Amino acid sequence: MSELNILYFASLREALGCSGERLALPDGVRTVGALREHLAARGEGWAALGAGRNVRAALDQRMVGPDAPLAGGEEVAFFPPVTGG
Amino acid sequence: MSELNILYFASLREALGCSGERLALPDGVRTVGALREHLAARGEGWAALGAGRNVRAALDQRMVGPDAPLAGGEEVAFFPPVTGG
Amino acid sequence: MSVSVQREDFDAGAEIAALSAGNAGVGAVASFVGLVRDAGHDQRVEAMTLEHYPGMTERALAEIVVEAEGRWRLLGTRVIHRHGRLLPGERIVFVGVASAHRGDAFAACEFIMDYLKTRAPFWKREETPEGARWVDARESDDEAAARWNAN
Amino acid sequence: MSVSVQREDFDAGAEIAALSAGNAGVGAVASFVGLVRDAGHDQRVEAMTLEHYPGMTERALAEIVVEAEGRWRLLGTRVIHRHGRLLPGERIVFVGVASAHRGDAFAACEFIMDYLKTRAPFWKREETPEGARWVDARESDDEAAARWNAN
Repeated sequence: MSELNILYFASLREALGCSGERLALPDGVRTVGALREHLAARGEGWAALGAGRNVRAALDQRMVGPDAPLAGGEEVAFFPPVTGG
Repeated sequence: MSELNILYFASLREALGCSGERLALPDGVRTVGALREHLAARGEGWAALGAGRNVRAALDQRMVGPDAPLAGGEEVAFFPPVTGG
Repeated sequence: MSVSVQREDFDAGAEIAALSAGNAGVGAVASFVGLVRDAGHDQRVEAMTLEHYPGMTERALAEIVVEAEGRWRLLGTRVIHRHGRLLPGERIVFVGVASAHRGDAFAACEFIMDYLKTRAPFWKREETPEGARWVDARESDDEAAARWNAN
Repeated sequence: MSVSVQREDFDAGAEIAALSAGNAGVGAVASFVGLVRDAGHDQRVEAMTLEHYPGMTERALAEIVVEAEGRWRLLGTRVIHRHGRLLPGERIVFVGVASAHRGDAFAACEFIMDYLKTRAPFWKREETPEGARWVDARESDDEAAARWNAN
């Protein structure tokens, strides 16, 4: 199975100290929301992805909700609410 | 008493064949609406100012309704609904 | 506030830049450019002549801008309306509004255009292949202006 | 439709002119320019850096424009959003919309800005005298975008 290409942006990127990573789809992870929970469970700075935080997600460069399905190989991005314009 | 300075614009000016005139306040005319009736009563082309026609008025360069009072000496303009912009 | 009624064309980019120049509190400039279309309701338009009521035009435009400034928090406004004979594609009118935030700028810009369309003394005469005709006022313009009273 | 995400500044006047050039069916061009303000919610802003998500930004902007084209009768649209470090007074974003009539142009221009503010992946980091901070998203932006669903 192809790896996920995970990206982090803005304040979330800074909180995690990481702009992205490649990751095999973890066991039991079938959705964007489950991936987020999996990452938040790493502890310490990764709590920035925790349930109470205002984090948005994009799957293959489209904004999605937590139920968006993952099969492996996708580009998944996590970021705070956008503030452009 | 000073004369009224009466102006006609656009299609109304063409219908009347006249862009304006100076006129002493006619007897019994106390409002813009009464002035319009007085002018329309001249007959022929002046019917363009008649009751059924869509004519707007300005008194001293401000849009007004037919009840706006006249004392003599004012600038009164009659014209069709505006179409600029 | 600045209002101009003129024969000459204008430079929308320069007007927009001037609305924020020297005031870094401006975060939003909404603007509108109206142009001569090559088609009226049913016929080809070869040219258009804008008649106006000198003196009252400037006054009416200024009053519309004052009313907008009373309704929204604005940091600058600019209205330019041309008169005379214009060809299809030529610019007729510019309205630009500067504000801290976009909501005020958009609302005021549209408000000024809607009021201008129903209150500023300009009249359009179109030249078509079948002759010249005065453009009829549109009911939709009255409706557009009336909706600002509901707020 | 044309969307650009770029470091460079833009020429609003040239963009507005391009939206009607060669199409005399265009009677209305509504446009918006967003600029860096020198004040945030409570502090002086000395500079701002716009981070974005390359690839998704262009896609998100294009989808917003397509949605606007489905809702209104448009004859041209242009969106430019800058990224990188910008100073107060500098231009950030341009949205221009051409249509036959002003109602469609105004509505689509404001719609694109409202959606851009909530859906396009840009993030602002302000430099203030007390250090740098990421700008918080505003609830009012969510509300502005949500009102287009009510129609």
